[in-house]
Amino acid sequence: MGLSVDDLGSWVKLFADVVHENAAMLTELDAAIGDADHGINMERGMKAVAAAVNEGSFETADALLKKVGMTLVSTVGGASGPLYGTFFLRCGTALTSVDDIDAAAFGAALRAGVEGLVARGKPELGDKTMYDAWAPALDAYDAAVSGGSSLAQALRAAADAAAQGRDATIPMVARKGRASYLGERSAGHQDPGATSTTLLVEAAASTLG
Amino acid sequence: MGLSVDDLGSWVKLFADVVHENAAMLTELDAAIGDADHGINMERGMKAVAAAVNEGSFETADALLKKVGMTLVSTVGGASGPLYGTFFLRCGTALTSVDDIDAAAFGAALRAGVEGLVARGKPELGDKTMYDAWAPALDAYDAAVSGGSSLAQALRAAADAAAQGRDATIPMVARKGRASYLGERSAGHQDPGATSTTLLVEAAASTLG
Amino acid sequence: MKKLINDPADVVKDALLGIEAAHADRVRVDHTNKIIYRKDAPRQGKVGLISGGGSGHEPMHGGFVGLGMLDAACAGEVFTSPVPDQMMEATKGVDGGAGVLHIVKNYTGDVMNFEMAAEMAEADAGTEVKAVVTDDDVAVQDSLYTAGRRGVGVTVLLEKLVGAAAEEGRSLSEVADLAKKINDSGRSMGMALTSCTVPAAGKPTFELADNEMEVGIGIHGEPGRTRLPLAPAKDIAALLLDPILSDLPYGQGDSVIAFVNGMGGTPLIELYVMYNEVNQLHSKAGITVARSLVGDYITSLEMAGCSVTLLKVDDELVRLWDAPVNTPGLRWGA
Amino acid sequence: MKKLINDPADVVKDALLGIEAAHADRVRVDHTNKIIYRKDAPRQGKVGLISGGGSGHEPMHGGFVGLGMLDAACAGEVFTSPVPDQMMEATKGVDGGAGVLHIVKNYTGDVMNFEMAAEMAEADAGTEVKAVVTDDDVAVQDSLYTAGRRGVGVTVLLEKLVGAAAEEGRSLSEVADLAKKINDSGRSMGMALTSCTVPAAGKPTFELADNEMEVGIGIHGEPGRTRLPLAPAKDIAALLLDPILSDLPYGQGDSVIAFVNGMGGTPLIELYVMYNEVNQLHSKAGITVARSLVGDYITSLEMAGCSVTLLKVDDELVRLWDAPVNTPGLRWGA
Ligand SMILES: Nc1ncnc2c1ncn2[C@@H]1O[C@H](COP(=O)(O)OP(=O)(O)O)[C@@H](O)[C@H]1O
Ligand SMILES: Nc1ncnc2c1ncn2[C@@H]1O[C@H](COP(=O)(O)OP(=O)(O)O)[C@@H](O)[C@H]1O
Ligand SMILES: [Mg+2]
Ligand SMILES: [Mg+2]
Ligand SMILES: [Mg+2]
Ligand SMILES: [Mg+2]
Repeated sequence: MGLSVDDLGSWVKLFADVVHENAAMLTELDAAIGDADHGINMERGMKAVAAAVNEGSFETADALLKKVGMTLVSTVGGASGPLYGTFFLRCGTALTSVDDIDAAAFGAALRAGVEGLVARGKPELGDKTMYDAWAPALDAYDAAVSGGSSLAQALRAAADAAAQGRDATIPMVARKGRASYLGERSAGHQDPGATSTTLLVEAAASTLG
Repeated sequence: MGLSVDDLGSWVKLFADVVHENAAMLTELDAAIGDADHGINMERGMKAVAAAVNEGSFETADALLKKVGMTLVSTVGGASGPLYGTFFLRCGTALTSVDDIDAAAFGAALRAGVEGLVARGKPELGDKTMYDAWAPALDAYDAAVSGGSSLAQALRAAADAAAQGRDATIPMVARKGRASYLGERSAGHQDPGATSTTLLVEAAASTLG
Repeated sequence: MKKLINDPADVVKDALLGIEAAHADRVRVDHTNKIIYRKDAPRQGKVGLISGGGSGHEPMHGGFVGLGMLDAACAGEVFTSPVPDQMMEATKGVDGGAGVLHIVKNYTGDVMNFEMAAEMAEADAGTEVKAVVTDDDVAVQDSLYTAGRRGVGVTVLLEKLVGAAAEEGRSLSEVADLAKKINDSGRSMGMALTSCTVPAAGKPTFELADNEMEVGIGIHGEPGRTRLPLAPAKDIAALLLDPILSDLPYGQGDSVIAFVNGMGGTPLIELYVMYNEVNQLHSKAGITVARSLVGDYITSLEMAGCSVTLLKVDDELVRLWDAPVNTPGLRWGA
Repeated sequence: MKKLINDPADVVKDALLGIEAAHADRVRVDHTNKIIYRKDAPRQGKVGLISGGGSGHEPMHGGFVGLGMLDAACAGEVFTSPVPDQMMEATKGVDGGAGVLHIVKNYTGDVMNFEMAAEMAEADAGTEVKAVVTDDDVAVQDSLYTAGRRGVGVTVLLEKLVGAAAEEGRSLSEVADLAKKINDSGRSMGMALTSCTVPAAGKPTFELADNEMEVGIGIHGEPGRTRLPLAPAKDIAALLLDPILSDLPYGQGDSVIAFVNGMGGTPLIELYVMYNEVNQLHSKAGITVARSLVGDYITSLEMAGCSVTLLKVDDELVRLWDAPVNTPGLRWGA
């Protein structure tokens, strides 16, 4: 039996806690190459998400994740709002009427979510955005699953790959988002969004297994 | 034979030099209890005075001193412009058609100048203004002269008394000028105007003897 | 952090209460959605103009709501684009049947949130929405593969000019085309003497030494393109104007609106010193200044610094500029 | 010292060039005497209104020259009263045969220089001159034996209101009486979050720790009456308003113009936060706000902080407030 609505709920709630703990760090990173609000934005959004998840009762995974997405869209603003919001909305849609959320189904949902994010922001690999954490994470996840790994093992592989992708943003010269305004000066700094994305995948690895 | 036009000219020019050297100090004092411009104001004015004195040739003492007064009125502004300007204007007027400027005549001129200053600014003793340096200086001067001292000795006595009057302004709570806005907080600071006045009397003592 | 605020989390809320109290004659405020409406919105038959963006740029945008300018402005958190819900609500609230123009500054967040809002508004209320995206900041190299240039000073001039056109009863497509033309005719560049502090962050976004300045900054306290030694106003004027002049380009015989903008912490006396320097460079370049604007109009909290914007104008734009405007931040002829 | 200037000695000169270039449609500048004239001065048969003072308070006074406000403003060095020669020249320059009113802020230097100017102008050109001295700052204890209270925020409101009265063609004595009445009906109080730097001095006039504020400051970067721990906007509003309300006093049923002024370095978003707090205190006190003004109008270079001014008004004053004004710093109805 695959992931339950509660499993996904605890994933999202853990992410809310982790964002809260790391908000200052995320804002610091954004101060260096952006406008010093990524942690503030994500914290505002995930606080609202945690409240919505705690209050509402959700029959299905897609209802839960769509609620998460809508809440982020409605509370975050900035670049991360539509991006994280779209990610969860599409994740949810992909799980509509999937009753057994196994490793394959969850992987497909993650990929659908990231495709939504890419459709919104048009990031490409190497642009120094959250996508540079997502892309390797998805690939590692799929490779693990097709290699016969469990959901837990696949998520662990994804989290490690996300972290590598995050670190790889450091030398990059940004081509998307605010950091792109800095040109060469954006090199040498870790991308805030790739950092929060890594926290999200980490949270999945430690709750969904 | 008493003071010549050239004597008075060198007094004024020395004061210009001394003000230039002490401008920063005077502005510092004004920063503490005023608006940080007394040195700037006096330097601007005395620079113009020195130029006027060097360019123009003056037949009489009153012509010279009136020119000094007019120049200060026209270039200084603030409180010190009208006050120093009026002082020199009245000094000059008092010397009109005095051909032998001896100790008595010069003392009378100084007193006339200070009376003009008092008529403008209405300072009283203890208000923490330049008048707190002028008043004791004039009294010491007159006492010395009636005691038979020479002009040089009288000016020396006046300079010492001015310095004491200047120091006496430190504990005073200002009742006139910007420093009065500070109320009790003005105590413990030396009055800028009393300080520049002391420099003026000092300059007289070291040139007119 | 030294600011005249209460809880940093309440800055936007408190400021909106203040704007409402101070300007109740011209605007009303929807505090739930953080929207400042022109008091008499929606105006039947008039194209509705809305803008919005992060807070901290006052008077932009809320201060530009009123006759001859915007019908509504959405206030986001400090330096953070508003959310689609706000923009959708505002779009519906100003729709007088002639459609609505979204005036969007080119920042990834603003663009994506306005896009989502337009999709929602069209699906939801069937309101016809067009958008203009301003991107006038020459400090940023433009390219197909990047986020492109930032929208800065031209946004203010555009809101005034397009506002006058909408007031004349022009159609949505006419107004949108004019907006596009204006954006294409304007260029800006900014610099900072100090950083600024996002209230919720509590400390300056970047540090600058006493002898340094940031050149090529935006309006979000971001560091600029380059850090240079502090220079006299005359040199700063050239540093800002040269890349502007060569970019469009502007030259001999062109007529412009010249706009010297303060970033929030620079006093007016310094802006006039800058305007004098900029103006002398115009004369040198043979550019005629048809109209000028000097002051704090698009700011970055308490940042000290300034930006220069040049907008090439023809007689029609000058006429629209002179048309009556009555907003808290910009007012004449009414 | 970080400023957008050239040689510190040239700040006033350069700013006057900038004002002239930016506002040539409304003002002309006599650079020799550092006087900003209304373009069409002198107006025959109209009482001439002149003011002046140290520079560094922009837009006051030069920014208030124009229709419905001042006929001329004399610019002194930064924070230093102009000299009598300037005021005498301006007095002659605006004399349209109906006499001239000098609007003087109560600072020893300003008062003495304007007195000398009036004596000279009357002797020289026989121009009839009256003076009003503003002294609305409740931070200063008033007394016969002191320099008295400072002229601050009320000066701005007075220049607007008296300007409208002069525009109506009232006589010099009527205008002077009105000015006196206005000064007697207004009170102000200010505070600072930071000091400011006189360009020629090169360093801040005073030092404030990050957790301190100065309360009871004037407009020359002078330290205030007391230094207090930094407080929320709500408490600062009470700190400024309470001494004002109890001084005149103002109370239940009074109608006022409420003016929240920025000292130069404080961004508009914070002034709106302050206005909201002040406005709530008005409601509590049962005071009706007939009109409001929020922004940087009488500044102290780049000082961060604000001042609050209340002016008790009747229907006539409200009518004069609403009358057209067209100056670089204040404009409506024209
Ligand atoms: N076009 C884009 N595609 C994908 N991610 C993006 C894009 N633009 C920005 N981002 C991500 O958003 C992050 C910044 O988010 P945030 O600071 O909350 O928004 P804002 O930049 O509006 O202040 C960046 O670190 C980057 O990872
Ligand atoms: N009413 C007054 N009578 C006499 N001297 C005064 C008076 N007011 C101020 N002063 C003197 O003027 C000095 C300040 O001069 P200055 O700083 O140049 O002018 P301002 O105060 O206009 O900036 C004070 O230190 C004080 O000695
Ligand atoms: Mg950001
Ligand atoms: Mg002084
Ligand atoms: Mg942001
Ligand atoms: Mg002074």
